Amino acid sequence: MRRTLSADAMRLAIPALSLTILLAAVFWLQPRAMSYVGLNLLFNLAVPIALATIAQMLIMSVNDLDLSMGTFVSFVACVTATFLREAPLVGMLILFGVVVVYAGLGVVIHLRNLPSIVVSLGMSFVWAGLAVLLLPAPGGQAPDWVRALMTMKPPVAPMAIVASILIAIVAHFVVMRSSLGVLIRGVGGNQRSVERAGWSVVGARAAAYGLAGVFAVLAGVALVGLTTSADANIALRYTLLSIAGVILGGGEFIGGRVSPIGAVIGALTLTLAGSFLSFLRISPDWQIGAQGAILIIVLALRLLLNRLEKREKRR
Amino acid sequence: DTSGKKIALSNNYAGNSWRQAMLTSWEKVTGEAVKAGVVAAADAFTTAENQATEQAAQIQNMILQGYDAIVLNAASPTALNGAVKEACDAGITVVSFDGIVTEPCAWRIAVDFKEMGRSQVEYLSKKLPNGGNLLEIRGLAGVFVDDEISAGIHEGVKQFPQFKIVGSVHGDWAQDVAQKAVAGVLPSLPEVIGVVTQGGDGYGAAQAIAAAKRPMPVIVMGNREDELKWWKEQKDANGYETMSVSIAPGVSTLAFWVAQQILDGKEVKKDLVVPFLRIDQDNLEQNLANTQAGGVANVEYTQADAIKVIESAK
Amino acid sequence: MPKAIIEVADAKVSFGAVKALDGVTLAIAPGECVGLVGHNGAGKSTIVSVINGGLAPHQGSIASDGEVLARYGINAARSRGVRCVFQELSLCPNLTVVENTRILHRHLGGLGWRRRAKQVIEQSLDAIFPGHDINTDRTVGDLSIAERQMVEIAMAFSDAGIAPRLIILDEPTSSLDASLAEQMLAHVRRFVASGGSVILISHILHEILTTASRIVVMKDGRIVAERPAAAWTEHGLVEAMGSVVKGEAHRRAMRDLADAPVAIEHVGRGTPFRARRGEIVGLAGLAGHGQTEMLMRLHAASSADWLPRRDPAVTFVAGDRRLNGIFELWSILKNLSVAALGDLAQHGVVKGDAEAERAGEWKRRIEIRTPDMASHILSLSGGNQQKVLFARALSTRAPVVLMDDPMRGVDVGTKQEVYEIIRQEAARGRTFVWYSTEMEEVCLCDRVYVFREGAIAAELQGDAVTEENILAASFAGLAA
Amino acid sequence: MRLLDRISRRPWIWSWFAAFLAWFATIVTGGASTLGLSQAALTFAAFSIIVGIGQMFVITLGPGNIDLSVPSTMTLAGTVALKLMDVDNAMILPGLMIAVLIGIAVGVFNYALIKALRIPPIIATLSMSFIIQSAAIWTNRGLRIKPPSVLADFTTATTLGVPNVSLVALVISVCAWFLLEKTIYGRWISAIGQSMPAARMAGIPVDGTRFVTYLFCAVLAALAGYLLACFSGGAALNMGTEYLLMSIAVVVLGGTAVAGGDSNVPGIWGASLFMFLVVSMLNTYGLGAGIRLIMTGLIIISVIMLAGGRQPGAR
Ligand SMILES: Nc1ncnc2c1ncn2[C@@H]1O[C@H](COP(=O)(O)OP(=O)(O)OP(=O)(O)O)[C@@H](O)[C@H]1O
Ligand SMILES: Nc1ncnc2c1ncn2[C@@H]1O[C@H](COP(=O)(O)OP(=O)(O)OP(=O)(O)O)[C@@H](O)[C@H]1O
Ligand SMILES: [Mg+2]
Ligand SMILES: [Mg+2]
Repeated sequence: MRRTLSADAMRLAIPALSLTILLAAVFWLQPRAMSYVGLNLLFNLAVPIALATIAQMLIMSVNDLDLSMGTFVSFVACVTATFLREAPLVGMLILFGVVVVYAGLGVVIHLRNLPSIVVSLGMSFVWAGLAVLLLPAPGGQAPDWVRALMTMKPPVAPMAIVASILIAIVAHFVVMRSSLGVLIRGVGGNQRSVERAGWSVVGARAAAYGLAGVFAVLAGVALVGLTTSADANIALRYTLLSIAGVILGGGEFIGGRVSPIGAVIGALTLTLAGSFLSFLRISPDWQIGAQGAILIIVLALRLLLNRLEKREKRR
Repeated sequence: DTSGKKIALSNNYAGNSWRQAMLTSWEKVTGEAVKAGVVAAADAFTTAENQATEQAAQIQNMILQGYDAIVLNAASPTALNGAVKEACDAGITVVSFDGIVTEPCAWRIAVDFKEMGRSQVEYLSKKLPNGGNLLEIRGLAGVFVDDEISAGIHEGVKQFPQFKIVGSVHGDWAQDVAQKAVAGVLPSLPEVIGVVTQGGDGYGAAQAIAAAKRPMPVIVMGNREDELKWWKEQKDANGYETMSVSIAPGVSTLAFWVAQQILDGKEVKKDLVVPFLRIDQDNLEQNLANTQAGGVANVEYTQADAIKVIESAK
Repeated sequence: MPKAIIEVADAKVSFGAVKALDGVTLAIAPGECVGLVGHNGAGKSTIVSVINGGLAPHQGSIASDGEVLARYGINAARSRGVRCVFQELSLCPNLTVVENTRILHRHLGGLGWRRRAKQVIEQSLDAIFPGHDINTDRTVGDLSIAERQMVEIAMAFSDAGIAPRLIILDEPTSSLDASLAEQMLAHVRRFVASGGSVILISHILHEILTTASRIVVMKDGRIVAERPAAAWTEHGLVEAMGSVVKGEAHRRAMRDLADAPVAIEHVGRGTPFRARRGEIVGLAGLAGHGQTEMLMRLHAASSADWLPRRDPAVTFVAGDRRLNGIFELWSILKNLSVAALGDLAQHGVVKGDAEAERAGEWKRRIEIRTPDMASHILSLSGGNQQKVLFARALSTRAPVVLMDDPMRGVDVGTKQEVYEIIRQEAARGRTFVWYSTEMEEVCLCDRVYVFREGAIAAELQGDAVTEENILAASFAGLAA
Repeated sequence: MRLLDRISRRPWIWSWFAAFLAWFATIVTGGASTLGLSQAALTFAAFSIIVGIGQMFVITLGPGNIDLSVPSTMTLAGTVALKLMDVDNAMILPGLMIAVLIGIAVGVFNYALIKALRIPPIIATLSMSFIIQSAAIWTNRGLRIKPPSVLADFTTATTLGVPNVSLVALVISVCAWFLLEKTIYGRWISAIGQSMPAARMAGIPVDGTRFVTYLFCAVLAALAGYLLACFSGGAALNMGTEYLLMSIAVVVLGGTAVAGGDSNVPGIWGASLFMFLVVSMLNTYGLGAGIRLIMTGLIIISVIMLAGGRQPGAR
């Protein structure tokens, strides 16, 4: 038997390597980052991104795409900074309700055979509108327990790292190890065969969307915990960031090929790439462009590592 | 003595002429200051997208980089509070301007946006004492500045009840968006005698109204060169009268000097106010001449100006 | 006689104007293997779908163990031990073999399911294909097509709580080489001997004749003949299916092609590959030993990726039609014409009438069973889809035709016609490079390269092209 | 009845229907002037149509294919062209040339990233868009230069009551329709969109076709930027922003399959008109931003619900 790295392991090895390289570069540019506080500053804003990325990954694992991730997280942030603080019960109820709405979207998309891109595009307007209604101007305040949670200082490793690892483990267990995860990915891989085995594909899709809703809600709550207050546009960027994170982490748009650990690493990489650039001090005109360049470099790195891996395999 | 100190500018957006003018002024004024040895460095940083989260990360990086002061034009008055608090805790002076932050440990150089909105209606009440219908062009929904100016305008309308706002559209502070939104509502609006704006959208509104072949109402301008030029053309052709008001992009340089003064150990009040820059019928030509083609009417500040502002706040 | 496991009475199914099933009555008793044969589009897959619970017949009834079932569906079928191997890949390519097992067995859940699923599938694989080397933790997409088919077969026979009683095999051996196919058929015989039932669908008649206990022939949605296997001969079967009986497939007269110019070649590891003008070159060997890769390489080397070629150098007939054959959104017509658009267009604009004419010509020539070439490609039965792919390739002007086991699912009658067309085209100077898992087809070639472990291991020519020689070359070295 | 049934199968009919409803409602209940509203709708829809057609070609290439560099390409083409023309009527043609050249350059770079570095199109074009945006900032730092008078007059004028820009859009649409429906190129992109491996094996020059498509999309975006800058009296750095979501929305609302392989030109018109009219309608009713956003979203979802649930394979 030929010895080969399993596809899953490869899917992971490459993002992990690019993260390591980038981290080394950051440490070299800014040795101060190599500390408990430094690591926390580098990574704490990656936590909500990682959660949103996992949510996007769940949707992508059933061959769909969610263009409303950013506005949804913004909306959740607004709810967290208002209702969840002032009337925790109502806040919880709302958050529970929107998770149900997410699951419902999965059902509708499946039953009516709708393109998820359009439905989520429409929903992005709806979430944005609700957020603007809730907070016409920025404001609100994070519930104390959320703030406390996000600014916790655990021993050994900073909160940002602990949280990222926790998210990766939980998501890995749910998506890669549990029966439900297998079913969801099965729908992404070959819907017909899942149907032929007697499963309810609607149920699987609803579960995927519902789970995505849960992770996205967590992203919004975590974000408010970090920023202390919310506004209606706070997380618009998360739509593209989450998609980029999944791809960086080795996921694919169709076919149910995803990797939760990779997705978390992808989110960390994206965050780190931004920091790397600020440490480089580029002319203001080209700072925006440099963000594009770094994305390209990281992905090109992926290609390079992929090539090396292949050569290794051939030998 | 601040010659060893490093100051950073944290900017959340570079996508319009106002922000570009702001960055240019910063570069010009701080460049000279660095050359003169007043401070060791004054670097400008812009995020790729106009997002509070990204700016928060940027501020955190500045903490790591060891800056002594951060001058900040914030994407959100509240969403950066977490990062600003972290900076303060690390002993960094934070001075916010234009887009200010509410975190108490930071300094604020604010413009009274509410007053800016109210004064537009006040001006119209003098020009059009009989009142009439107004069209309001707003900025980006959910953003602090938009909410403030709009609140001021509505306050003004309450104060001068002869005016009535018959239409309100969001122009996102972008001229093409404003043009599109105005063109969309115009067909269903009654006669409009005045347009109240937030800056950067007056010319778009004028074009949409001209395209619909309606009588030109009094459009309050926002200090952009193209707006002033259009106003001048109209003025020469038919004596068109209006006013123009906005915050000067050079306020970034004021914030720079304030930060420098704080680092120098001066006692500075947490809340400072700068006047907005207003252009009227009589000083139009003069202002137009001083404005770069395609740019924004601007004022840059010196160290002396900053000291004056600080003193007067005491 | 014991009660039938499944009994379908007078089932009728139609898709629009097409009567896929026109009153079919079929009962499967425990302990028998029913062979189901028929031309492409006869309705075999459709009756399979009915028995499997995936398709409710528009008329007719289904009974099981003597009771008539009003509500019969996938889950009812599965709980009665009905399992199915579909010919098209019906595993999830992104999941591992173990995870696919989990999907198939709904009751395998709970803590530690991975271990249990692994046990279940490995037991079954070991029983059917002793000596296989499939790692069940590998992702299915990484397996070769033959390995995937093996997994699917093992999956159907596996037992995780509900024992399989009736297993439907819809062309299970189409991607397996002779030795694997024999292993599978042996297992079917064992399974039937121990009281299980099997429905075996295949276009390879000797498989049916040697394995089935009863053979049912379908034609145009009806059962036209039904007899114990011992009462059938290959000849009789072909006749019953309505195909014109031709003589045994035979190699054409030996031609001396040594002087013909080389049409395509590839020099790599092992013996270099070379095909001459007008030659039919076979690629043989055990499945998954690099034959398809060789075809892909030949195709990539002589086709353009950036600019269209005025004169195409090669054309390709896909075997894995879902993956690299058909365009699912298109009509039959567009699917057929896509490779030859250059000839059917003027200044880049496609001439509609020329296209329709060309398509009509091939519909007649290769007998594509459809009322209308403008209907959807997926409305064709699997074999007919394959014919469209054939017509697509042959209708180009390319001098070299690469074929990747192209007869998968094609019925006997059509095969003979296609062989004839290939012969004619070769005589006119076309070169064919033909990978096949069926020995009979390999033996039709002028020259054969036998593959082992990704490289050419032997070259056989003329009278040396025999089953024994090919098998010997395939296994040489492995035994050592 | 049969006719109605046939028509309701057309994927584009629903966007037209929705556009008509919004138009009708604005006029009847909002009291808008018919001519004024129609002209405004045609004018502003024209820009969405031009970018939308480019985006449609790219989306037809299959899942994952999308061009996010559209807005920044518009900006760069607009700013550079206006700077070059510098209010001089004699420079109109060179200005157009430079805009097209910019489009070509962007297309080349986009496809180079996708092909040579194997970067998924979403990320490749996103990265590219940052770089282009920087280039736009660098070239003239956001100064607004007026267009030459002839061009300004042309873009704002009407011919026989029909806005000139919409006539330009019509010409482009007819060309696009012809390309898609009648030519080999149209067949090729549809084939690639359904299955890239199958297209390769059918002898289609896959890379060439995809390259031309990305080129085409970028050139159309550049052209739209050029026209928009002239129409609105000068290029602004943020002028393309809203065309990012817009270009995707009009394509998918217009009935083009998100999964690729099936495109639809008339639908783009319906969807573009609809997207403008629905905002006008809600603006006319004087609703607040929040409600307006929610309504827009719900209307988009309703349209897709009506249009969805088509049986596959209607072609
Ligand atoms: N979904 C469908 N829509 C329209 N026609 C269909 C559909 N499915 C099957 N048919 C038609 O029904 C008939 C029977 O098809 P079926 O797949 O059962 O044939 P088959 O005997 O399995 O043929 P093969 O040997 O090629 O697999 C064919 O004429 C086919 O074209
Ligand atoms: N997406 C689809 N839409 C309509 N009909 C379909 C679709 N997929 C499959 N079919 C039809 O369902 C029937 C059975 O499917 P499938 O081709 O997978 O099984 P099969 O007959 O065992 O394969 P083969 O015919 O290659 O032996 C076929 O007649 C096919 O035409
Ligand atoms: Mg079949
Ligand atoms: Mg079949």
